[in-house]
Amino acid sequence: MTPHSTLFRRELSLAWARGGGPLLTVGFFASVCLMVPLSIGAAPGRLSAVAGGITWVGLALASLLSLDRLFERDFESGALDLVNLGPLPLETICAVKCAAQWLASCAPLALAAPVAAIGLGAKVETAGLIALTAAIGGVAFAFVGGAGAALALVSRRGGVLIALIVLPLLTPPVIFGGAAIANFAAGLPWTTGLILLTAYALAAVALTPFAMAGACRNALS
Amino acid sequence: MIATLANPLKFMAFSRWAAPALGVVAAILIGWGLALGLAAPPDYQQGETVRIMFVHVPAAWVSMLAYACLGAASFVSLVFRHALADAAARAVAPLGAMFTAMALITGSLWGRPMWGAWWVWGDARLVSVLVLFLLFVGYIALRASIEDEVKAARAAEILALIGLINLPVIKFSVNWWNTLHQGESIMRAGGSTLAPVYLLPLLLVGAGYSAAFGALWLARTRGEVWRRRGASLTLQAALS
Amino acid sequence: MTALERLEVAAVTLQRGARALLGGLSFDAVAGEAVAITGANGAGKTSLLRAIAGFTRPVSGQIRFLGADGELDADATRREECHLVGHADGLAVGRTVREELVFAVRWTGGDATAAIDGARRLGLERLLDLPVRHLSAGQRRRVVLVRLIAAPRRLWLLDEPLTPLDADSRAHFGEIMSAHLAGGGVIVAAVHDPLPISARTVAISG
Amino acid sequence: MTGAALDMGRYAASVWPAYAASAAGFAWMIIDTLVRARRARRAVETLESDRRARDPKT
Repeated sequence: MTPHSTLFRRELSLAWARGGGPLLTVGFFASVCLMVPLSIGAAPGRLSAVAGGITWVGLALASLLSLDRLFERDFESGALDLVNLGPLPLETICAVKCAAQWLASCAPLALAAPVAAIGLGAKVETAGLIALTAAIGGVAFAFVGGAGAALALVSRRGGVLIALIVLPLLTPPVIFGGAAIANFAAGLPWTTGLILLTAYALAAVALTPFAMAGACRNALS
Repeated sequence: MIATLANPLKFMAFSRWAAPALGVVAAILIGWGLALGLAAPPDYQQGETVRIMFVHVPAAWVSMLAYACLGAASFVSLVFRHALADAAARAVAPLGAMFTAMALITGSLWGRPMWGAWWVWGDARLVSVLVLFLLFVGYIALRASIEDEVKAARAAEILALIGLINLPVIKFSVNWWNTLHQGESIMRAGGSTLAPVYLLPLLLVGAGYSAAFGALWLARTRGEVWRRRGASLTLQAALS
Repeated sequence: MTALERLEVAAVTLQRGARALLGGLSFDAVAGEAVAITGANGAGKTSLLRAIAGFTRPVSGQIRFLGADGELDADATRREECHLVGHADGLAVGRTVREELVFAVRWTGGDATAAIDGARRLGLERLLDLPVRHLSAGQRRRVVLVRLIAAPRRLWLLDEPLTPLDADSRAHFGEIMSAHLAGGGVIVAAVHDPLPISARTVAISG
Repeated sequence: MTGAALDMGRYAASVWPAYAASAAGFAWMIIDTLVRARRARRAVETLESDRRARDPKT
């Protein structure tokens, strides 16, 4: 039982909050996708053209939803102090927290995304790619979102402030993911988008823990 | 650290004359450049609207410069814990936001007659300036939402550095995205295919904008130094 | 990891917002000794404990950890030899006492069985499967104190540890503290009312 | 020559607003910066003179 798995298990059980967790984010995601046809009309041609894009916007918003609990809960309760005096450096702790955040909310979203996209008129054969891009994009959302959550920790304002800080930084994955799906649906070369998306996600995993640790130290001092 | 601001005598002495001097240089350059620009013949394709380029391109260029300065000042303040660098970072954000706003407004005005649309999604530079504007707004919002100055400075610096690292990736992704949708819109004239008669005024106004940015940044940093000096004096008076 | 023999606080000044705290405080705490930090509220008692735990960086002065043969690495010592018991108990209200206790003890070097034994010693075994939110402040504090005895670490940093405890819990905790000192442990506690054990007092002014 | 330049024709609707917006942007930056700096400087001067009045030796 390495310290990583001890911490990961705790983060997961907190994020899932007795099984409520994924229902919350997936439910929010479904309602975002529901709003679109209701608001812009259900003409098949119009909807299917934007189905992939809407799914991605829904993904980004839904994964931001549970972010302000990522650090705030432990900071308020004093658990961040305890965790900081343990075997793992703060950078690793932040990375484990974001990984748990990914598994708890982004992974279920990656499964729900194709269902929503097809519901909005996307071609059925894009389902696989939508799930894959959603899973990889979710990594970027979880880690960059985690950095936003850690930075907003000091301000006690969470939610909107995190979204405002994080969404401009998420332009690249949204572009890459959306383009990969759109190109795939149109029969154009789509692998570049996927490769760039994966590159961004890996860079996020490698770099954001340092920013998160810095932000946490700032909040703890 | 913030309150006991190492008295930046050198900086205050230097900026006392450097800020107005840069201001004068900026006024001359911009005035001269615009005079040349307005006197140039209208563009065969865009007609008179090409003159908007003289205020749009420099504003977009300076907003990029402003974010680079924000990133550099934040890095110096974060790594070397230099209070003056933090004052400079805090001072540059509103200027950067205003220059990006000017670039966005003039950009959409430039696109209006050509595309008949108030916002030109086909122009990659305009879209990245919009993202840059949101980065500035995020920085200012984060800093404004934290009471403790020391913690606000540290958090804002980290955000500025994340933004700085992300900026080239954002610019690349927007340009790449633009080439994807190339089919729908032809690339607007500008940059390399610029008629030489427009190049000189553009460079002059560009230099003028940069000088103006320098002058404003120095002046605003001085204001920030005075504000912090005042804050620590009021605190000492209250505590003693 | 050579064991911690001495904690040295040398001319430390901290900064909270624009105010300077502790004004160059110096004191030592050697193995087997308890130091009680007294002072008005806001004088910086909590900040001092957090500085020793490595959360706040002193504006001036030094905090050193010394072993038998010279200075130890501060970060490693804090990660392996230091318990910090603050006002906040660090417990997630949604989880059960058992889950939180086992996590905290395992995280700071103990194991699950030691955690459960400790809970039994402090009379918490009936509460183990209750969610933390149902516990009283005194019971929560006892859960935190289990971490001290179940995960042996030499340096205890306690921030007003006795406040939420009732009379006999205080006495019981007094015995635990003296056992810790007898075993060569060090205690630095920020207190208002005196500790139930003999301790050297260091007063700090605002 | 300059007379012709100022006759913008139907494009005037977007050239002058662009210049006006830029001028407004500069105006706000200049005024806000100078006002802020002057107010802060004056505050420091009054505070320092108060302090000198309270204990002249420092």
